[in-house]
Amino acid sequence: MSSVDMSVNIAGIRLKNPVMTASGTFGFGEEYGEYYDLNRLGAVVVKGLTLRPRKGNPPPRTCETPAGMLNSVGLQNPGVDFFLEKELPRLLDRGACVIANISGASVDEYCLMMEKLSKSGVAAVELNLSCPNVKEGGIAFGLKPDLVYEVTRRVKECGQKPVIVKLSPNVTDIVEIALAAAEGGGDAVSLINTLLAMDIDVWSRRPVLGNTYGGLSGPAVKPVALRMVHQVAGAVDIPVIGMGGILDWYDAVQFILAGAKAVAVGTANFVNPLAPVEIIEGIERYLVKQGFTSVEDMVGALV
Amino acid sequence: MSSVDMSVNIAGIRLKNPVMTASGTFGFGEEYGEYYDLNRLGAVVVKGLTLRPRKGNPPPRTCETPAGMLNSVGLQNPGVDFFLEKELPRLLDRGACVIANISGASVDEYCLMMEKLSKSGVAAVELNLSCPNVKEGGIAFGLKPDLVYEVTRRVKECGQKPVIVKLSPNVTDIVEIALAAAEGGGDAVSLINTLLAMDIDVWSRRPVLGNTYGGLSGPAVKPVALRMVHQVAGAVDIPVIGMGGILDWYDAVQFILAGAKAVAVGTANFVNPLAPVEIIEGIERYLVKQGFTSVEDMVGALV
Amino acid sequence: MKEPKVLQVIENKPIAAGIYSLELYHHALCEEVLPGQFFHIKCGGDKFPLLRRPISLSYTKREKGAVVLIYRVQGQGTEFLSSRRPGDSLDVLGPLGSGFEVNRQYERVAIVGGGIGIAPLVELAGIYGDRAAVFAGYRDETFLLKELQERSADVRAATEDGSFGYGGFVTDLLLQYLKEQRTDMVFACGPKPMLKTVAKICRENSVGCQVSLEERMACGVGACLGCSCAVNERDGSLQYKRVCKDGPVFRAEEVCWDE
Amino acid sequence: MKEPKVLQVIENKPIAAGIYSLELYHHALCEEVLPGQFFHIKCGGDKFPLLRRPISLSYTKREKGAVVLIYRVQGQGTEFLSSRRPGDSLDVLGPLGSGFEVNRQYERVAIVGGGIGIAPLVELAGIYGDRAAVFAGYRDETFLLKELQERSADVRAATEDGSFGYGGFVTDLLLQYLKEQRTDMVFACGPKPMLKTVAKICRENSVGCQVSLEERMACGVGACLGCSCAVNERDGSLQYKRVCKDGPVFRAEEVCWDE
Ligand SMILES: Cc1cc2nc3c(=O)[nH]c(=O)nc-3n(C[C@H](O)[C@H](O)[C@H](O)COP(=O)(O)OP(=O)(O)OC[C@H]3O[C@@H](n4cnc5c(N)ncnc54)[C@H](O)[C@@H]3O)c2cc1C
Ligand SMILES: Cc1cc2nc3c(=O)[nH]c(=O)nc-3n(C[C@H](O)[C@H](O)[C@H](O)COP(=O)(O)OP(=O)(O)OC[C@H]3O[C@@H](n4cnc5c(N)ncnc54)[C@H](O)[C@@H]3O)c2cc1C
Ligand SMILES: Cc1cc2nc3c(=O)[nH]c(=O)nc-3n(C[C@H](O)[C@H](O)[C@H](O)COP(=O)(O)O)c2cc1C
Ligand SMILES: Cc1cc2nc3c(=O)[nH]c(=O)nc-3n(C[C@H](O)[C@H](O)[C@H](O)COP(=O)(O)O)c2cc1C
Ligand code: FES
Ligand code: FES
Repeated sequence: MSSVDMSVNIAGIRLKNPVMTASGTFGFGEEYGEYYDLNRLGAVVVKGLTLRPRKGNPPPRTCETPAGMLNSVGLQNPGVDFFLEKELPRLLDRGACVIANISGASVDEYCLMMEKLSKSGVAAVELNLSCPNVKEGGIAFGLKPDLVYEVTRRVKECGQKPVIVKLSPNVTDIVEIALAAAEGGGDAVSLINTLLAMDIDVWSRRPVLGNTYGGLSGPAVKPVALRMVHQVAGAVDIPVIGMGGILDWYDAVQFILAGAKAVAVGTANFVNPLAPVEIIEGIERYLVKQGFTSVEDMVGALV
Repeated sequence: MSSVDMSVNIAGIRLKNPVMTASGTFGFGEEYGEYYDLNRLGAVVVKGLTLRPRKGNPPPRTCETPAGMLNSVGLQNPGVDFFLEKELPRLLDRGACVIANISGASVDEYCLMMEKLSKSGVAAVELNLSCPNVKEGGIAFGLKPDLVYEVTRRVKECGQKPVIVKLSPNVTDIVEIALAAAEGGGDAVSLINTLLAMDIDVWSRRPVLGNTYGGLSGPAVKPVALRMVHQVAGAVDIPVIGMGGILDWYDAVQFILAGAKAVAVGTANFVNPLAPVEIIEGIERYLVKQGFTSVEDMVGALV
Repeated sequence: MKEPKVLQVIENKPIAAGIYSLELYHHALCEEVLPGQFFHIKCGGDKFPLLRRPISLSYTKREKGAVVLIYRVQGQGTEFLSSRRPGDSLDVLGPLGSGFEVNRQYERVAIVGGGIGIAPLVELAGIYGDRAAVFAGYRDETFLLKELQERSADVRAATEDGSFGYGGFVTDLLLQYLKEQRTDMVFACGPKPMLKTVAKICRENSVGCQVSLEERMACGVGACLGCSCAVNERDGSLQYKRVCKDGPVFRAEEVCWDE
Repeated sequence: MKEPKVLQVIENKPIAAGIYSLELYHHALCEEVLPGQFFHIKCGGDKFPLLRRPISLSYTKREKGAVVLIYRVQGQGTEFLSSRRPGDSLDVLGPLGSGFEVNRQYERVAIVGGGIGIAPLVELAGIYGDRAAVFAGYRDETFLLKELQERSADVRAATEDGSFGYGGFVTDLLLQYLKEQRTDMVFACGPKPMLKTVAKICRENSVGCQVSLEERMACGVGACLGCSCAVNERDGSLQYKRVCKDGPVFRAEEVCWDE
């Protein structure tokens, strides 16, 4: 079947195919690495890292919603040093192309993490800007274009790795934010992160999540994600990585047609651990059927 | 069963119960009025009106998405004059409490409509601010706090009817917008309108909607709507009308617990024409079971 | 007052590849429903699929008090339908829509169906009986031919692959027929390109034509304005009408075919 | 490599009001699974319900190569489960989680289950046999008593409404027992308040205790960090562990009961 070229060039790195995992839904690859070889993936985007280890939010941290789920994990992670020492070597040994996802409480924290990661074997760094910026009184970096510009520019100065800026969908104008990321020197943008949401149990009369609010992901958000990817891909010159509710190859192809050069699979892992590899195969079949010779030809190919 | 007081006071009007229909999902009450007496509802919010008749967007105008739907009706309506002459008298004859939903392309258009409606039997006017403001270069009124403030203030000056400001969820900070509505003199806020979204058919490689983008509604958006209602109810002093994905009484109760004094039923009408009346009954049963004596006691009653 | 009806499945069986015949029991409905009307059916659980699916009446079985719906399995909704077994029930709105305008004075009518669009024409064929020439176009496998032949002596089939009847488009047969036979009205249902050709043929041969259109629907009752199709107004302007309420049957002249 | 398994339903029948016994066929699984482990089951179509549902092993039937799961119908997912018929298949991940730490040297253990929490303890009861005193607490209707009695001679039931056995909480029975009988380990599963009481009783009587916890899960395999429970670290700090991977069985001492 491999008469089609599945590889894509993103932010200066060549991925063997356009399918990655979405940060936070794949841990450090250990669990799902028991289901298939991690080197079959375009890239593994690891759990969001912070400068120091974080405990995360109180339980319950997940709940199901119509065609979606909420999570309020709260960036529980062992910290970037532990990652570099223990997790990354294991991932690289398995031949995975690894992208580190980082969250900082200040621009300096982002820079410090970039410096550390620069000296490692990660292929790229993804900036999660949904984290509250402590210096700006708690507003998330990703919600203001000038903050997005600033953090991107500064991080680019601190290291050599390609930078993917991950956009929050909780904004009035996603294009403005994406443009700021591009202007700041971002090598690619990825979207969408989760939509801020909530669920309530009417019998206990309490929010279901221990943290009250959480992030909505899964098929429910796909139409919003597709729209944002379509808008952003039409506005920026850097590559777009699309995600949000991709369960199967059909969904993935929709994102690529909307203009995404690569896609990330998140919540779907929880439903079907084999989802990413099945999606790779499905995209390939679609390309053959539709007469495309490479996946890059299909990017943004709406008629 | 009626040992509980189901009535609520919103924007100076007394509704016999907290359940209304969501604008645009109920036409002018003619169709669903064949399924039950319209005077059983707290209020009927009619299809969005504009100053002049509008044809609306090219088809297809709807499509189904996971636990939701898109619509791009594009405000097709016969205009406010036709409404006042033909539709409103019919509705009032049936004993319905009628709320007019209006959209303008400029502040003046909103005012003109308010003037006309002021002299009529409508109980209140709901401002749909998702319409692009032609004078502001096409940006929707509802996306900027200063525009929301301005249009609310001006409309309040133009007529005596209570004003409900309907908020778009496609914003970074819904609280800021709600506060602007309150400051402008709005008597209540209603939320959420639809999330801007898109669907793509991978075989035709075309957007499914004739208009490319449309509004996402239905259960898929409920967690986002609940979060916004909870945020807004915690921040403004005027009543909040909650909507977005309410299919049954459970969903409605969630919104009331989150702080909504009334709820609106939209997409659910399409699934089950009897949804609004079944929801009224279900809320009443819940109140009795939980030992509340009135629905107003339950508003915001999270523990 | 109207209400959603809970109908019992009497029978639900495949009649061709991917095409099912669904028989539902409801005496009153069976008396009330008109050819060209449709039902709006909840196809699945609570929230997924969310919206109802429109399926036309194919024909009634008055002696049994049953309505028969013929549907093609297309996606989630019709997939669910096909899993229903006798004794199961379905939540149905309808009959909805305007139906065909039936004039019993017509001496000769032509009925033209393409693919699954043949299904909504069977009841109509029964009304006109031998006064109707029925044209049924298929890609390859035929279905409903027996039901049509029971209603009209003049049933002509076309298959695109030539495996049965005339090899080619059913509209070729219609064109031929209209040239030879004075006809009072043409009734058509099928894919849009076919309907467009039928409309053109009728216009050129000065025969009245009614077409049954499809559009994606939400409410099915006229409340949401989601199922619009463009029609030409007398004043030359374009207007959107509701397929579910103003249609699904429209006069071919009013339909704006280039939208 | 691991993979999702497609398991055939052998039997699926109610054993009490709203409680079902589901027998699934899988020879290898039956050899592999440990008491306290669970399966993560796709309960429904593609997108709704979306997430899998965790259900523990209740017991194995090695001669048939079957695993038996006992579940209470709670919502959409378990509702779907209860509609599965013999011959249907289920998409299952597992066995997952750590299971109970089984020490075959123990001379006397107590096994304490509350409500549906009795189900995950049946296989364990089989391992300790007559060395186990089994305490089964119910609100009213009893279930699984026969299965427990087949495994241990000492099964004591409590009902909150007093309709069967001891009238009151099952933890009263445990307390009584621990006072009279030297016990090496207590294994418990049930609602959190019950587990908290069991933990307290064990601490006060200096008996080791393992509890099986529940938490809302997404992945079920340890990747999402969604199912955390708070545990006390040696240094006195609080840490979140994954119920699905680090548990569901935890030592009672490490669980932070006040969270
Ligand atoms: C008035 C009317 C009468 C119809 N009568 C029949 C009939 O008698 N027999 C039959 O087989 N089909 C009929 N159809 C088409 C039928 O409604 C669709 O095939 C069906 O809705 C597909 O649903 P699905 O979930 O299986 O497919 P999906 O493709 O999964 O549907 C996704 C969405 O698209 C909509 N949709 C998909 N195809 C169509 C279509 N062709 N027309 C309208 N909406 C569509 C669905 O309603 C749904 O909202 C009719 C359509 C209309 C509008
Ligand atoms: C490790 C583990 C083992 C379990 N073993 C059993 C068992 O052997 N028998 C049994 O009857 N039940 C067991 N449960 C509980 C069972 O998972 C829930 O009852 C079930 O998920 C409810 O799903 P639902 O769709 O029917 O209910 P809903 O209430 O509609 O579920 C909504 C969401 O909440 C989650 N949820 C609801 N209740 C629970 C719960 N108690 N624990 C965790 N998540 C929950 C569901 O997984 C789902 O994501 C176990 C739970 C865990 C964590
Ligand atoms: C449990 C969970 C944890 C997540 N953690 C992170 C994270 O640490 N960093 C991040 O950038 N995004 C995180 N996300 C967001 C996902 O990477 C992704 O953007 C989002 O879930 C949308 O994709 P999906 O619908 O395919 O899941 C998380 C999502 C989930 C469901
Ligand atoms: C078909 C359709 C048409 C709508 N038209 C309008 C409108 O004219 N004016 C308006 O303010 N909101 C309109 N809405 C938004 C609804 O009033 C409501 O805010 C939204 O659908 C969320 O509620 P729901 O999920 O219950 O449908 C429309 C929604 C739908 C689905
Ligand atoms: S489907 Fe709602 S108006 Fe036709
Ligand atoms: S459910 Fe994902 S880590 Fe436990």
